[in-house]
Amino acid sequence: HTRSAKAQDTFKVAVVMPSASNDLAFSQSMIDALTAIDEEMGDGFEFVFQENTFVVDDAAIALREWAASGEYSLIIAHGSQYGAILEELAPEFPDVSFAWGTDVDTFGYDNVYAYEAGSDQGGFVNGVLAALLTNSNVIGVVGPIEVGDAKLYVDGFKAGVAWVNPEIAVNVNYIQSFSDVALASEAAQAHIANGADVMTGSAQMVVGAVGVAKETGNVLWFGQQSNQTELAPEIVVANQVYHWEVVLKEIIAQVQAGTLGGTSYKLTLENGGLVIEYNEAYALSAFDKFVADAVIQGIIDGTITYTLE
Amino acid sequence: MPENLLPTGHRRIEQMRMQGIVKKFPGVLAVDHVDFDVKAGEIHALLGENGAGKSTLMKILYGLYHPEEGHIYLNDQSVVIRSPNHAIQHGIGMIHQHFMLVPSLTVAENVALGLKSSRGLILDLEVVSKRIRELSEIYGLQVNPNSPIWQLAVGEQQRVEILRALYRGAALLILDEPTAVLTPQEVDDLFRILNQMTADGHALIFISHKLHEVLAISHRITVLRDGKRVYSIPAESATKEMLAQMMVGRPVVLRYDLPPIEPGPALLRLEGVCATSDRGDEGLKNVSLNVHAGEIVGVAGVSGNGQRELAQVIAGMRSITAGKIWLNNDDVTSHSPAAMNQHGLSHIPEARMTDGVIKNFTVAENFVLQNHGRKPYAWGGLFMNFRSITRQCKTAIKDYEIKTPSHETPIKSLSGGNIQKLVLARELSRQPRVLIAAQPTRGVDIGASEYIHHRLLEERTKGTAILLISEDLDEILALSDRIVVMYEGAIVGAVKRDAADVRTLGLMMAGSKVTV
Amino acid sequence: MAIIRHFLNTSKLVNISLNITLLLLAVGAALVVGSVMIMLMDADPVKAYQALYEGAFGTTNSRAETLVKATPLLFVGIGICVAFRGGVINVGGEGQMIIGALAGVWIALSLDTVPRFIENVPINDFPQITVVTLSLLAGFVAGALWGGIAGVLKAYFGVNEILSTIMLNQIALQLMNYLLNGVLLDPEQKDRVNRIPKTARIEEHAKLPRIDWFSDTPTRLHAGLIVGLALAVVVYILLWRTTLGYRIRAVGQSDRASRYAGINVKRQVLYSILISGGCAGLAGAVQVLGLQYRLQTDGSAAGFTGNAGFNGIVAALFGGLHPVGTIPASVFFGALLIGAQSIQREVQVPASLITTLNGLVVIFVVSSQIFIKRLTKRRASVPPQPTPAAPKSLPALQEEAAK
Amino acid sequence: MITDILKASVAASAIRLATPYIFASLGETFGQRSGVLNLGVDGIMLLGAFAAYYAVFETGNLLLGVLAALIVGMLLGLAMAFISVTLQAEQGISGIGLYLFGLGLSELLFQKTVVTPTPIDGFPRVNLPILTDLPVLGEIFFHHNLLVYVAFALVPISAFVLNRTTFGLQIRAVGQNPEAADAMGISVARVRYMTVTLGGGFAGLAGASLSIALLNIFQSNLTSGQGFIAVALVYFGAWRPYWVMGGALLFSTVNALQLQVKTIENALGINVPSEFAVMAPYVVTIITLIFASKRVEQPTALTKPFERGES
Ligand SMILES: Nc1ncnc2c1ncn2[C@@H]1O[C@H](COP(=O)(O)OP(=O)(O)OP(=O)(O)O)[C@@H](O)[C@H]1O
Ligand SMILES: Nc1ncnc2c1ncn2[C@@H]1O[C@H](COP(=O)(O)OP(=O)(O)OP(=O)(O)O)[C@@H](O)[C@H]1O
Ligand SMILES: [Mg+2]
Ligand SMILES: [Mg+2]
Repeated sequence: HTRSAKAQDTFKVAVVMPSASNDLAFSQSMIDALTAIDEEMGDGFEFVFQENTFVVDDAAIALREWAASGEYSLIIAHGSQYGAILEELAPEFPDVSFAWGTDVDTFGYDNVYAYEAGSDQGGFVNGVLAALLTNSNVIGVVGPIEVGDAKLYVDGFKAGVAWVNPEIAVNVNYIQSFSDVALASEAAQAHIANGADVMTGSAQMVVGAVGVAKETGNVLWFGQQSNQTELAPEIVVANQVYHWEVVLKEIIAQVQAGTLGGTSYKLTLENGGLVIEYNEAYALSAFDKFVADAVIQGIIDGTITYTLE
Repeated sequence: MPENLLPTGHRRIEQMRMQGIVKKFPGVLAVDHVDFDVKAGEIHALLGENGAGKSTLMKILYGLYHPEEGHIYLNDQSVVIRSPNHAIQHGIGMIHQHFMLVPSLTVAENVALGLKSSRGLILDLEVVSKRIRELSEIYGLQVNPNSPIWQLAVGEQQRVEILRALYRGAALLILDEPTAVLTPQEVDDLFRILNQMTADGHALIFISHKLHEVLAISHRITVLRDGKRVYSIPAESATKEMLAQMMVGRPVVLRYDLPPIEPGPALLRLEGVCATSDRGDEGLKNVSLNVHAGEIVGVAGVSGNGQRELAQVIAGMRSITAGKIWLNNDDVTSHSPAAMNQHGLSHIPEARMTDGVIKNFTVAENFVLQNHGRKPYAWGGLFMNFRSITRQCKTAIKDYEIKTPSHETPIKSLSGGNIQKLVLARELSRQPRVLIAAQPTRGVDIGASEYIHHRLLEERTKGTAILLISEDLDEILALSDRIVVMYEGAIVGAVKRDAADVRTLGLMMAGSKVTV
Repeated sequence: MAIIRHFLNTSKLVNISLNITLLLLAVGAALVVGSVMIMLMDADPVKAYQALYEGAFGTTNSRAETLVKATPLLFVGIGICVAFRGGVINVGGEGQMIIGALAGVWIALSLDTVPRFIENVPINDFPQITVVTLSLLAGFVAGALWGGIAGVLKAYFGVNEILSTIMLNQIALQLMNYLLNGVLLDPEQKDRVNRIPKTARIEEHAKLPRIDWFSDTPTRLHAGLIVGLALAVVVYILLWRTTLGYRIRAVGQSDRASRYAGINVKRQVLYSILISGGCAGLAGAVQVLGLQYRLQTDGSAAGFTGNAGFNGIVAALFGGLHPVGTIPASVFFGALLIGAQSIQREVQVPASLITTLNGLVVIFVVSSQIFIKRLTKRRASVPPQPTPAAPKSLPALQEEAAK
Repeated sequence: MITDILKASVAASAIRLATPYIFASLGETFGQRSGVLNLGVDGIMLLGAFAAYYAVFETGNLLLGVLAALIVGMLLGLAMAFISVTLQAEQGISGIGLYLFGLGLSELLFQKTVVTPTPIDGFPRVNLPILTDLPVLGEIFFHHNLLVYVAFALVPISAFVLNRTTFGLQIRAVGQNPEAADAMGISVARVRYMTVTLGGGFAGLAGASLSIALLNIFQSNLTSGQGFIAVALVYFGAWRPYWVMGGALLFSTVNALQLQVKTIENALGINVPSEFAVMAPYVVTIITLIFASKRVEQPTALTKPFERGES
């Protein structure tokens, strides 16, 4: 199998991902993207995936098998924890194209693409809206571990809040787990007990937090990574949703053109990889919506800048 | 009351017959076509060496084991006894040779165990305790219904077992080596009870290794050997010697004469030793004691009067609260067991099965329990030297006539008698200067007992200082140069061999100060 | 039947092969149940189990991966043999692996940055053997100490080890997350906002060499396996040929008898869990030096350990708590885990089905042990002793009785 | 003022967090008291959680949900009993097997039926006449849903059953000396079957308390290992229901505080790394036990299968 040969017949993609393909968060965002592409390209496209591969070393096995099989035009390691593996694997299969994220590092290999989400941007927008909507001037954030995509989003969110009103307290709670729903929900309870009336969070365990917000009724929620509106239509204001298909399409095009890697991509509001999806059911005041859209535009054309701590 | 009822209101068992009973265990024909029967108002004794099949036969009658062949008839009706529960329903009770009590539970709870409660699902311990008190009144068995079993001495636990059986109003009662742990007085009490029960119309089966007891209490005697019934005889026409011969297959010496020995220096010395017991009370009260080279000092006493604590204190297994201990004139007060071993102490522990050996270890491994780290059993204290372990162990097996398939057999599948021989072999092979022998022949058949006694006497002539702790007065009287009696943790009297007699000792053991 | 027993009494070989047959039967049964579920997922069981076999043994690479998966199970399992033989239920393998990995990678990395004490020796010229040995040693020691905490708690404070080790697993995890996001963080990541919690990559001279002499296609099989095999033998000798092993086993069997024998029970308890923890620590260090070349966390313990800390227990018990028996057991279990994933890849059934399947296999296999027990029990018991002739004097005595 | 609110909310949060542990640990206590270690609690919790969730998801009937969890839990307990009592399987491993089975199957069924996490209406807060409106006490004790109260009610009940009933006596006897119990005509197997099955039911309820009372949602690995902590807490509580509850409350209180620390530290201006905050409950539990340092003998027969003639 040569590169050119691959380029013609159906474009086959294999993905390994850390959590369940229906986690309403990181992993699902990738599945949604691939499904979208599949619908577009139809027969020209196929994908297989291995989900729940939270054991990092297990991903190595999958990636290796796929690479060795030579059947796949693109092999994706969807999770920053898989970087070390690709770093070892890629050089062994120089004519197989890999992509991984979220990170920027291609290790200087010409068969590795890196992709990341500028989730701080959507975080900033969510933050601005949150700041406009809070009455108590206390905002709660529930995060998993203080690194990677989650940290980027949270820092962006804080910046957004501060941009509106530095006085507002943003209480961030990293519960050191992606799966502990019970702890996430109690973290939310704690925020509310401390007066928070707006909350957000990142990763799949936040469903617990959303539940709490929903129960209390008067606490608003901002979604992240995928659209969480259906979890609590009454209180979700807006979600930052990842559309990996934007970068994936570019990567696919590149591979089909014969370039196997070397570039690093980023989802942004500008390239449409990041989209703020409002909850239609929530009555967002015209003014707030106007400000939000303005901020989005500002970030896109660079008139609004901010620094992350 | 109607003819066929016992005072307890339960139905009598006029007659129980076991016919052609066969029980195989892997590799062992434990019971081999045995006929056995007992009538109401009768005590039928069952004799035999360790492993002869007595317990097994009885466990079959109690529904614990199921026979390969044979039938059981109660009042001439064939019955199949599926489980202990079933046996109890048929009015069969059993007092097991290895106690069947739950240590963490109280006496009352142990008695109530498995019984219907007068309050349905909810325990009625008060009711049970009350009834227990009544029974202990009637039969003169003192126990406190509320004390947990683990706090009781072996003898007291035995009483609980008996009480429980009485409580359940068994019509046929099996007693598997019930006297092994009792003092003469206790034995007399027991016999009084047993006679009372037979008079009431109970049927009793009595297992013991002590021939004089068997002769004293039973109406009929049956002897088992290697699972076969070799002999059945009315008690009055039997004698000790002939029974002994029946069991062992050779004449057995039942009395020893000690060659007079000039006792050497005191190798073991205790001065004002005090210690707390498991019960948390004063286990030892200011005990002072000397044992000289070439001397056997017997410690007599009702079980639970500090003998256990005494042995443990000397062995370094129990810390002392006051006093001093010397081995060979070295002050070894509150030394570790290891240190005591170093100072030439050997100890045959009371609880052979739990302290003396490691059940799942092989005979050979058990043989080097203390010395596994020393020459010749180890190189540089690091690596085991199995060749020499095997060699030494095999010699011991031969010298001490230990019945075992090989030195690699897990010791748990040896009979208690043989386990005890191994412990003895191990302890003596360490050439002790001082030897503590606690209950050395409890539950061991006369053949083995005789053997063990001879070995102890040999040690005596070798000049070892021997402390013999036993609840078997005959044993004490047979072997000791001097006898001290313990009561409530204190030594209440000391008697020279020739001055000693069962009656006075018995009185001292009961607490009354007697000076001889 | 009688014949079988006869053999069981005499030949161990038959016994072992029986063991294996039974194992396969049990696995078979589990897979049959599993195939029903696979069909409910409207997938083809036959294809699935082909994938399982192929994934575990089909190619050179898959065989290698099976061994790679088995390696940490082997290390942990060997340690479990010591702990359980010593009467200590060590369920702290996860934590001990993590701590071992932290120590191992820390030494491996810092040996690049130590100041030169010998003149004209370029820093990275530490010989590989030195660096690897030191790093592995560090892993062992660290794991041992971490286990030692539970040991001290049990021996001297009467804190049950199941409780303490479960808790210590969580503590170790948080410690790792903290260090990988702090002092051990890859310098390249330090100034990134969305930094990934991972250490720097270890140098060539700190890597466990790959084993590639058996095939031309490169695999991930590494020298850790050989270390593990060696360790199995060493620990076997330790347990059954040394006085320390004797004492550990004695205490595990009966602390009362051990105390009577003058053995310091508390110390043996401590030793057994120290060794056990050390083996788990080694497992952690080996994973880093042999496979991943840097330590990285996704916030969960399993992310790094792959649950080897628990699966190692299963392997050890399948291996009869015997270090050498643990070798095939680990390979078997490793193969299962590898094969299961390939089912998911090839047949695209949900990962959860695979987890379920693993559970079933474990349950079926462990349940099948009883049959082995039943049959081998006969070997333990006492052979028949010949009945000596009835006593000569019997007739005489009977006459006497008759009078 | 702010501080009392904190205290109240922390206490309330602790009570909520403790609920699943209390269910699961009490159940495990029964099993262990009779000599059976069930390490599969977490697996049973997960399947119980799903069963309850699914029942409510389909019917909206909460009691049906509880029933489903109870039944599923007891069935799994029964299976565990069969494996560990009848088949005499090594209890440690079979527990791990059961855990994997529950972890996998619960998620599998979820993916086949509900697909994505969907909130349901779980047990509402029970409003008690005056009590609920009491200033601080009200928030701490009377702001909870039914299952929370059930969990705490089960503590004295369990203690009573273990210590004051014939069944309890049989359980204790079987766990301490099966031979003796057997000789007294008690069926060791029967008792163990009952305790382990009961324990399974409790574990099922523990799961339900998460999925239809506290979180009102299901997700893969919803328990995230709580079942193992529950087992640890049984040791902490030395097989006594009240002490087990104490352990659960201690653990949960520190956990609740830990979450607060993160939020009030801004006020205080100090900085506790969240890793250490999260560590706290585990550390405190161990340390407490060091100082409690009660050397309670565990049930002698724990993890030991019983067979007549074994010696
Ligand atoms: N549970 C068992 N498993 C295997 N063999 C057994 C078992 N119980 C007894 N045996 C065998 O049956 C034979 C008879 O044992 P039994 O307990 O009846 O002897 P015994 O007469 O009671 O001995 P002792 O006088 O020491 O009580 C023994 O030799 C032993 O080998
Ligand atoms: N599980 C077993 N396997 C093999 N033999 C056994 C087993 N249990 C008991 N035995 C045998 O049963 C016989 C009697 O058992 P028991 O426990 O009564 O020993 P014992 O000789 O009565 O001890 P003691 O002398 O203390 O009364 C012994 O010969 C022992 O070997
Ligand atoms: Mg017997
Ligand atoms: Mg006996």
